Amino acid sequence: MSASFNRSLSHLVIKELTTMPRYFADSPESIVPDALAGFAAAHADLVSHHPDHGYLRARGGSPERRVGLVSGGGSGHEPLHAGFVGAGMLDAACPGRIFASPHNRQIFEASRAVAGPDGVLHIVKNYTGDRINFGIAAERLAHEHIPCARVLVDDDLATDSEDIAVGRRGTGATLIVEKILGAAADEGRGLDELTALGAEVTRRARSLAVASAAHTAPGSGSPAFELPDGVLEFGVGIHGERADGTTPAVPLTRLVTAMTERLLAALPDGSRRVLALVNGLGATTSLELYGIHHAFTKALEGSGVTLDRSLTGTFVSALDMRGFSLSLLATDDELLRLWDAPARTPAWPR
Amino acid sequence: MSASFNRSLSHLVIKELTTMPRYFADSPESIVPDALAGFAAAHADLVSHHPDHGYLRARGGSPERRVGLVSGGGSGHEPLHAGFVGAGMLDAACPGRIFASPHNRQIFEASRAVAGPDGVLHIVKNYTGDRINFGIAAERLAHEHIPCARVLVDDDLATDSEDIAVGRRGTGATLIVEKILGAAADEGRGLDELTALGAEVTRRARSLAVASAAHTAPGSGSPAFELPDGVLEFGVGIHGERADGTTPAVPLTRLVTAMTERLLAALPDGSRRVLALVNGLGATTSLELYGIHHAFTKALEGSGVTLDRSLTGTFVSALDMRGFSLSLLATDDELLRLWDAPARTPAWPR
Amino acid sequence: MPTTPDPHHLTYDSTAAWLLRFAATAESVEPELTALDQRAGDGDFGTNLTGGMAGVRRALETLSDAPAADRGSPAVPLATAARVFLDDVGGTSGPLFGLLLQELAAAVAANPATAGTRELAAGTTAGAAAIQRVGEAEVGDKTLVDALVPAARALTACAQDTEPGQALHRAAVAAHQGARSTTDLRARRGRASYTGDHARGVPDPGAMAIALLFASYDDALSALNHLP
Amino acid sequence: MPTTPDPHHLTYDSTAAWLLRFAATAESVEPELTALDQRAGDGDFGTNLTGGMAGVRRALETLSDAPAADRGSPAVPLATAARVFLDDVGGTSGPLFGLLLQELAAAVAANPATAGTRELAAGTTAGAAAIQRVGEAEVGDKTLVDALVPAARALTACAQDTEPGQALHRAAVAAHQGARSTTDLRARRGRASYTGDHARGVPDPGAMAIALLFASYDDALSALNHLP
Ligand SMILES: Nc1ncnc2c1ncn2[C@@H]1O[C@H](COP(=O)(O)OP(=O)(O)O)[C@@H](O)[C@H]1O
Ligand SMILES: Nc1ncnc2c1ncn2[C@@H]1O[C@H](COP(=O)(O)OP(=O)(O)O)[C@@H](O)[C@H]1O
Ligand SMILES: [Mg+2]
Ligand SMILES: [Mg+2]
Ligand SMILES: [Mg+2]
Ligand SMILES: [Mg+2]
Repeated sequence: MSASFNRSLSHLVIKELTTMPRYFADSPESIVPDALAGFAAAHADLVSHHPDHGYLRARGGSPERRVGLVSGGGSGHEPLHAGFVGAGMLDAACPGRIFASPHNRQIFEASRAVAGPDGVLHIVKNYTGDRINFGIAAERLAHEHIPCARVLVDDDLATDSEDIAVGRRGTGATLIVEKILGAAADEGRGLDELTALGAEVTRRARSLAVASAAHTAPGSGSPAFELPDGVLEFGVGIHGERADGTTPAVPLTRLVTAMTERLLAALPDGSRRVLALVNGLGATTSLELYGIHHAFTKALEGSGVTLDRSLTGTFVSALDMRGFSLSLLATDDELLRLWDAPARTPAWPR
Repeated sequence: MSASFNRSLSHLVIKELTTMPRYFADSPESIVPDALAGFAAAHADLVSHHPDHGYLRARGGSPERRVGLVSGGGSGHEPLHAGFVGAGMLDAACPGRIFASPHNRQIFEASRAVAGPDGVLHIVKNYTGDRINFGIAAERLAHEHIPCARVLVDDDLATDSEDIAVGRRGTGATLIVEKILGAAADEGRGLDELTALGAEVTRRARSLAVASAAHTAPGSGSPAFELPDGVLEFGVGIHGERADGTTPAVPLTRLVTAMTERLLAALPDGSRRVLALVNGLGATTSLELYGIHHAFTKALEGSGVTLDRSLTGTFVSALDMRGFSLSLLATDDELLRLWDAPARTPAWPR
Repeated sequence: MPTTPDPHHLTYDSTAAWLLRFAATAESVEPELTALDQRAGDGDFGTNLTGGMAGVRRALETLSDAPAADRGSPAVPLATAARVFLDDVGGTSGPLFGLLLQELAAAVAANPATAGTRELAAGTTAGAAAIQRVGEAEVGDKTLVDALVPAARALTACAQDTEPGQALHRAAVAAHQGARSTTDLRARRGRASYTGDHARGVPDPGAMAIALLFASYDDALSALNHLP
Repeated sequence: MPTTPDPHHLTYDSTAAWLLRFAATAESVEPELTALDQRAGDGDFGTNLTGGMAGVRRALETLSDAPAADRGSPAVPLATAARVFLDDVGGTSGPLFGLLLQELAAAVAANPATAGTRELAAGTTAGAAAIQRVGEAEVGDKTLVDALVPAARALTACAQDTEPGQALHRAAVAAHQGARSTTDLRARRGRASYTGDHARGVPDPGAMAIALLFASYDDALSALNHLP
């Protein structure tokens, strides 16, 4: 670089150092609001942002819809949920602060705004904060005589244990639920029918995740935890939390094969057809994700199940965690039809 | 996690440790071929993979096309180029090993396969290895009487200096060139016209990039370089190379404003309308990218130029580098029309 | 047209005064509540509650500027407080208090002219149910439910013609007893559950605040303010 | 139907023999070439070249199994070698050698029956041009261009009826001189350019190999094999 190039930077004086090394932001508090403002501007054709109430809403959508679909949760999981607001998927998304539940007011206002003649359906990942805040919003909606029901997504196999009273976490399968319910809502189905469908999709979906490096904590700029070389966190969630277990960093094919076996064993008995989701947790490269796709496909073939559909990319992330989750859905023709239905949202890849 | 969960992992014995801590792969050599196999399988409706010759080819596409569009370069920049093979963009992409130029044979075979009646156009990022290998392929094509021309993309402002004999590097604007030339090729334009258009787009496009953390070197599993806290590499390329300059980590708005001023000053005189690209270098979170979008939009407004179009996401990456590039294209109605034309590829977001 | 105050029926002024008295009480015990949440939680409960009640006071003052005739039903102050807690108060407890207030307001609003003990019992019972639906805590989990459920039971046990002040007095006594009973429990819900045995020996601040709410209808009950 | 060998014209057998002799020469000097690239580059030049020529030998052996009548024009061995270098040889030098061979093959193929010095001159000139188009090196940049350009000039300077062996001898001498002239240069192209002054005092291995290629037509020129 030439001297003149460096000179031209000299007006960036050191006086005003950011408090967040590594994170590109003005301040910790500005990350989410600035991202929402940028997101809404970048996708103004598809979504609108209600800064007073802090939710994103789809523009347009199917006139057949009788039920509004609302999801939300902590920020840091992008493109979930905001990226899936739009025609054929969510009517609204409520982002909280990073890894923190949205406020019940956001959810309440978003639900009021998008409720259809048959009310509103909440798609909630199973975390205490999300359950409480969506629950409070539901109580408020009941007082306004707006019918409201909930689909609780709890697909994470790593938290499937009698020791864990709060139940399995909600992770990658949330995307699958949002897509399928979006398509079903577009067919004009009622609240009860959609709620039952959501429960059925959730029953048929399981996920498992592994990480090779923690996310960068926005405040400190350092990794949220340190992993020794050659060790993977096995069974991570999507909040950068440590898993209870680690596993040696075996070659990918072995790792994916072991994960696939566990996932298949957890599907409803007799599941022979699946939809497979390979999901990056943030900093996992596209090369790796498609390598994982390759290994996952081989492992499924080896198990004799039919791979009906697949999707690979970064969809449900944990900031810049280095890791991935695998999800399987036991499919049938009806679920595939809904999965294949068109959708137009900022991040839906088709 | 329950004891039974950990027990079920016990068959992952430590014997077979991977040599690549952090990278999810079977071996360093398998990263690219496995990713290509997975990519081709995941997007079998849009692309086909020719494993013997190592290139990806679009399925289908416009019958009007008279010129095949071929690009390529080192792997590690995904979704570039493979993700932009498909209707309305590239006819073929040639991926090399990570950060290494593709072999001339890949390019030669891909070009032969997709050449139209008016021949083939190579879209080449300005790196010595890429220039040589595309050049050799072009010599071979000449021997087979296949017309071949080249568009050299050299948009990186950080390498714009008389001291740098090899010229500016090719970075983020490559995506813009590929999109616009794809749309123009679909209109049946000839080789000379497309070559001139590509040169014009390149003349009107400049980029600038900054990083807050290096990518993870696939071999060692450690960062390619260490940056002290509070310092940014200013003017990085897309190969994880260090920039010649650093800058204190000022708040984002200041950083983006300074970058915007430099970019605007480098556009052709009198440019008052722009297309803006915010591009993540790999591990930059979606929250940050949209925050950057927000700051970029404000800085452009402040400079009095009209923002005709924008695009924000991870498109031209450097493995899992933490950083971003900003690109500007001086637009006109014709370029916008081509930019807006439909495309269907694995990674084009519309 | 002002109505004659009837001690059997709630009025706009009596519910507003109740809430203002609760605001003052909360303010005065804020340090104690904070200390409790510091020992068993994250220390913000006192701020959450007093901040919320300060917002309620401001909202009621705005309402009071209107002529008395326009102030309407005794449900209005309760609904106003519910909105403040649901919309603007942080922590787990803020919106949960909002749910209780929302149910009290709804029960009173069903019979605005004759609302009394029956409506208070119905509203408190519905509030406890809503809080349990949402927060999934049972009695014994060391939360405000440990105070609210006995309070609802005490109100329901009152004869329908009991004066509201008398009924709320009984509710306060039951709630306070429930709150004190949390002292020796290990928390199973809420943030305090993460601190495990640390919470033993410390009564739950949310439960104490529930007792204070019922006690605040009647100034004479200030004895309860002496929190452990 | 075998044709009478005419020393003025290239034949299948003479170009094949030329390449096989170059393969043997390259093999014998591999350690020296490797040492040169170690001092000024990344040390793989010797392997790239000998690996490539071994591939050419295998390809020619396959061709030689065919009856003599089917072996065709003198361009065939050159085109075969070009394909091997273009397709399968690594490093910067591999495909660049392929370009030279491709141009030689094309020039010979234009007049297969009477190809001789004129075609060798045309092919070498075209090869140098292609390599310069692609690699953008000038004479003096310390690359194989420093040997190839003088070789092309020497060939062009020969009378058209010069025997190919004679002409290639002159090319070899010119190329060797060019290669030796790189010794004191600082590299400006290729990987060696990154090593800066380290390369001074070391002749460019690619340029040496070009000299060897021209020298290999004639066994008698083995003196050249004594690389510095
Ligand atoms: N699941 C729950 N159900 C009912 N009350 C709860 C629950 N979780 C916590 N609480 C109450 O909330 C109080 C703490 O409130 P606060 O400090 O505002 O919340 P936070 O724990 O989020 O900081 C506790 O003292 C308890 O009474
Ligand atoms: N731009 C260029 N033009 C012509 N010849 C070149 C160029 N760059 C390198 N070379 C030749 O390539 C030789 C090195 O070849 P090799 O070791 O195979 O390549 P690499 O440098 O890629 O390892 C050098 O000795 C030089 O003669
Ligand atoms: Mg607290
Ligand atoms: Mg708190
Ligand atoms: Mg070398
Ligand atoms: Mg090399």
